[in-house]
Amino acid sequence: MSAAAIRPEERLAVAIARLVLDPEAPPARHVAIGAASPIPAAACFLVRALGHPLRVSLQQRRTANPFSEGSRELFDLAGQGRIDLFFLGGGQIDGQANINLIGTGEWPGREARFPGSFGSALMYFLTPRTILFREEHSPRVLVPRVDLVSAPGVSPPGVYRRGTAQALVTGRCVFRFHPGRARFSLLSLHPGETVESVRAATGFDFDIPAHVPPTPEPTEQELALLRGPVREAMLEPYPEFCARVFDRKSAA
Amino acid sequence: MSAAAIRPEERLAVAIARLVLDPEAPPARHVAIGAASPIPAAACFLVRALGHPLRVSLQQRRTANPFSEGSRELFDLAGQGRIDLFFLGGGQIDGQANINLIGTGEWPGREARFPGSFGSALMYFLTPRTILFREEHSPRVLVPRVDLVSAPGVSPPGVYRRGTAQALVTGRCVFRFHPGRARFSLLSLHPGETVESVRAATGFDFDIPAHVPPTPEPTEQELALLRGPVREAMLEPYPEFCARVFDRKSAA
Amino acid sequence: MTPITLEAMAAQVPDGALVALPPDYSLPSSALARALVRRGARGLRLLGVPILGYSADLLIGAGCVAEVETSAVTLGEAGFAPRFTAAVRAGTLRLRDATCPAIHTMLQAAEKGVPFMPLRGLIGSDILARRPDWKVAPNPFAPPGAEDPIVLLPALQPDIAIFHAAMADAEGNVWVGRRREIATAAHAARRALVTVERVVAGNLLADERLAPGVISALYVEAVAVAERGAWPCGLLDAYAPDGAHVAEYARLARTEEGFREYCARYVLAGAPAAAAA
Amino acid sequence: MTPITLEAMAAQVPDGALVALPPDYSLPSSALARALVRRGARGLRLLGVPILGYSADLLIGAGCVAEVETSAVTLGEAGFAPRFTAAVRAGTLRLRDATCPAIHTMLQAAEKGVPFMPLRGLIGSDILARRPDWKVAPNPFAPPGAEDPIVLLPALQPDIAIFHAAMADAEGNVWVGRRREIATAAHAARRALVTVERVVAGNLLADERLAPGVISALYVEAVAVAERGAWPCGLLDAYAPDGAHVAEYARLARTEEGFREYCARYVLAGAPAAAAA
Repeated sequence: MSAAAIRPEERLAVAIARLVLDPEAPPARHVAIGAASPIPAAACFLVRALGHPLRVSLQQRRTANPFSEGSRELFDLAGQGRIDLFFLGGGQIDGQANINLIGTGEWPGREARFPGSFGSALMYFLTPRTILFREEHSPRVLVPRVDLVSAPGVSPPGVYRRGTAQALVTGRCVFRFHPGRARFSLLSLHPGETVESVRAATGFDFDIPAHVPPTPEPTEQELALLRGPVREAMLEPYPEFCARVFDRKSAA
Repeated sequence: MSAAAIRPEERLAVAIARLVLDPEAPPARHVAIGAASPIPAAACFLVRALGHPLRVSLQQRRTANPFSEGSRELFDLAGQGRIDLFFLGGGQIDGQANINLIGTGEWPGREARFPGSFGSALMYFLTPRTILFREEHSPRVLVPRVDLVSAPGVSPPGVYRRGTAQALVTGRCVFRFHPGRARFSLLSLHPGETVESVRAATGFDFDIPAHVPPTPEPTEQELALLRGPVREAMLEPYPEFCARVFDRKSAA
Repeated sequence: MTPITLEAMAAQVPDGALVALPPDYSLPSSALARALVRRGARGLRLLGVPILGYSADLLIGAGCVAEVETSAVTLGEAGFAPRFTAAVRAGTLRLRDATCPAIHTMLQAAEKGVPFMPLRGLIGSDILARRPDWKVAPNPFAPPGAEDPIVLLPALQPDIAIFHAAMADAEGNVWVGRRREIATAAHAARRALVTVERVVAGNLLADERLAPGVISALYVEAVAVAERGAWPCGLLDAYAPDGAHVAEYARLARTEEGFREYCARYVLAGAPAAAAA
Repeated sequence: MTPITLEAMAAQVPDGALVALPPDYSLPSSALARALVRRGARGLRLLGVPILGYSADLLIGAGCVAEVETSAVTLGEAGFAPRFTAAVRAGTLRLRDATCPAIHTMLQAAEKGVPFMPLRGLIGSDILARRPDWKVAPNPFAPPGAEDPIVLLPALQPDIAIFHAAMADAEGNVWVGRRREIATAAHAARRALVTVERVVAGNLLADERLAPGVISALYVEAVAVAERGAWPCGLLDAYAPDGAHVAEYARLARTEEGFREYCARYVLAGAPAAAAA
C-alpha cells in the first residue's frame, strides 16, 4: 500500500481523527454527526477503531437510529451537555468562524439561497467543541465576512456559550481556531499546498506560524483500519460514499 | 326495580351526570378522570350510555391507558384546551371553592397531612369546568377557610384562568358555584336532607334560594344503564368499586 | 373513525392554513402533498418540523405556498430543493428562517399550553435578527449581577399537522414509532390530518408494545389510507426512500418547464404507478 | 453494558443524593428501594415524578430520607402513605410541595438544557407561596397593557433517576414503553440506575416497534437484573400490582413497630419469597 494510493477523503478523515484526539481539547466521549457528513463519520469510526472509547451517534439514520425522542433529542442532548463534539459546515465561513447556511446577498439569500441553518444556531453554542469542515476551499466559501450569520463564531462575554470551533478542515489545509482573538491560524498543509496557495484560495486573513508543517500522512495502521472496519461501519449509513471512496457497494 | 333499591353511589353518579349535561355550562366533549374517582367515572360513562358523545379518559389505567406521553400528557392536554371537564376533591373545601389537598394546621400539615396537591394547581385553572366532589359532607371537610390552598377557587382579574368550579357534589346535596361572587348556592338536597341539616353539616356560609328542590331521583332508564353498560365499562378500571356497589366482580 | 379519501382530506385543508410538515426522513405524507397540488391549494403557510423536503418543494413549485417557516429545505442526497431556491431568489415566498431546536421549542410550548419557552443559542445570528416575533430577555434565574440574555420563543400552534403514519386503528389512533417530533406537532396543532399505510383492527393504545409510538385519536381529525403514501420518501423500516426518483425530481424541477413535466407525470395523473412498485 | 448486582447498584447511590423516583403506577424499582434500605442509605432527597408511593414511604420509614419534593405521596387504593404522614407530622422531613405539571416542567427544562420554563396555574396557591425558588413574572408575550403574571420554574437536575424497566439489551438500552415521564427524568438526571426484569440480546433501538419505548444507553449508568423488581407495584402488562401486599404494608406501617416488622420480613431478609410467586 503506497502513499500514492491514499485518497483525499482518507487523508481528511485521518486529519479530523487527529483533531478529535487532540489532548489539549476538551474530552470527546460522545460525538453526533449529521446525515451529510460521511468524512467526519469515517474520522470518528477511525477513532473508535484505534481503540478510543467514543460514542458516535449518526442522526437521521434510517435503521438503528440512536434516538427515540425524534429529532429534538439531538438538541436536548446538546442542552444536557451530553454531546462533546459536533461538525458544522457552511456555504460561507469567515475568518471569525462565523458560518452562513442561509444564503448570499441580501436576506434571505437573494443572490444564492442555501438550504437553511438546521440546528447550527444552537449546536455551535452548546457543544464544547465544533470542528468546521468544508472540502471546497475557495474565496467563494472562505470569505472575509459572511453575508448572513447562521451561528456566530464567538460571542460577547455574558452570552451563554460552552464552546467554539476547534478547527477548520478543508481540502487544502487545517486551520486551528483561537476564540480569544477570534482568528484562525494555519495548522498544516495538505500535499501540494503552500502557504501562498492557501492564502490565494482564502478570502479571510489568518495567522501564519513561522513553520507550517504538512498535514501528517495517514499511517499504514490508519489506512488499514479505514479500509477495513471503518468501511464496514460506513456501509449502511453512507452507501454512496462507500461506493465512491472505497469502491464498495452494500450487498443490500 | 324500586327507588328503595337505589344506592347512594348511583344517586350521586346520576346527579353528576346531570351537571355534566347542564346546557348552561361550556360544552363537555372530553373529560379526564383520576384513578380515585369511580363515581365521577360512572357518571361520565352514564352520559355516554345516554347517547351523548363524550370522550372519557381514565388516568393511570393500567391497561388501555389513553395516554402515550406518560403522565404529563394529561396536563399538556389541559394546556392545549383539549380537556373540557375535570373532577377535583379536597381534604378541605371552603366557601370560595378553594381546595386543600395538602394538610391541616401549619404547612406542610402539622395537624393532619394529606397526600398532596397532585395536578390540581394547574387543572383547576386550565379546565373550563371543574366539578368538585366529596362524599363526606361535614364541618371538618367543608370549612369556612381552608388551612392551606392547593388551588384557589377564583383568581383576581389578570390571572390567566379558563374556568372555575361548576358545582360541588357531596353525600348530602349539590351546590352550584358562582364565580362572580365566589360563593356556593344550594342547588338540590339528597333524600333525607333539609336546608337545616345541610347548614349544620357545612362549615362555610352559602346562599339558599327560596325553594330548594330535592336532587332528582334517577330515572328507570338511568338506573338500567348504570347497572348494565356502565357497570361493564367500570369493571376493568374500578374493580373494587364494582364489587362493592354493583355486587359484581371481574372474571379476571 | 372511518377513513376518508385522499381528495376529501385535501379538501379539508383550507387555503391560507398554517400547515406543519415533517421532513423527508420523518413520515411525510407525500401522497397528501400531491393531492393538495391537484386540488390547487393556495396561500398555504408551511412549517417545517423542523425542516422541509420533497413535499414542500412540490407545493412551492405548484404555487400552493405563500410562506415558509423552517430550519432548512433540502432534498438530502439529491441536493438543494430547486423550486424553493428559485422562489426565494425570485422573492415570491415569505420566509421565516429558524433553527431546528427553536421549532421544536415553539411546538412544545404550544403542546404545553404555555405562551413561550426559552432557548439557548441564537444570540448574534441573523436568524434572530430577522425574527421580530422572538424576544431576548435576561434569564430571571441568573445569579445576581449576571445579565445572561436568553431567547424567548412564542408558542406556535399550526392550524393543521399533516403526516403519514404506518397504521391507524379503528379508533383513529395512529402509529408513528419513534418520530416523536411528529407527535409534538400533532399535539400542538389544532388538528391533525393523517394518511396511513393501512388500518388495523383493535386499539393500538391497548398494546403496551405499540402504545409508545402512538398518537392518540384525541389529536386526529381524519385518516385516509394511502399505500406507500410517503413515497418517494421512506417509511421507517417498511420501505426505503426512492433516491432515484428524488434525483429525477431534483433534475426536472431545476426548471419551471421540467417541474410542470414532473407534475403532469407523477402528480396530476393521481397515484403514480411507480408508487405501487 | 454488563449488569451489576442490586447491592452494587445501591452502593452507587451516595448519601444525600437527589434521587428521582416514579410513582407506583409507573415502573418503580421497589427492589432497589429495598436494597437502599438494606445498605442504610442516609440523607436522600427524593423527587416524585410527579408523585411518590411505596418505595418512598419505605425509604422514609427506614430513615434514609432527609427531604421530599413531590406532588403527592400515596399508596393508591391502600390509602395514605403512613411513614410519610408520620414524618411530616413529626417534622422530621423537609418537604417541597409541588404540583404534577410543575415537576414535569422542571424536568423538561433540565432535559432541554434551559434554565427555566413557564407554567400556567399555581398563582394564589400555598404551593407557590412555599416555593421561594419559583418566580412569578409578567408574560413577555402578553398584549401591551396586560400584566398576565406567569410562574417560572427553574430547571431541576436530579443526581440519579431510579426506575424499573421491562428489559435491557446488551448495549444498556432499556425499555419503559409509554411511561415517557420516566424517559424525561432519565434525560434530565445526571445518571440513571435501572433495574430490569431481564436482559435481551441485540439492540432495542434497532427495532422500530420497540424503539419508541426505549431509553437510550446514553443516559443509563448501570443496569441490574431484578425479576419482579417493581413488586408489590405492577409492571405494565407484565404483572398486576399486588394490592393485598400493599394493604398489608399500609396496615403494618401505621406504627413504627409494625414498620420494623415489615422490614424484617420483606426488606432486610433480601428478595422476599413472595416476590417470585
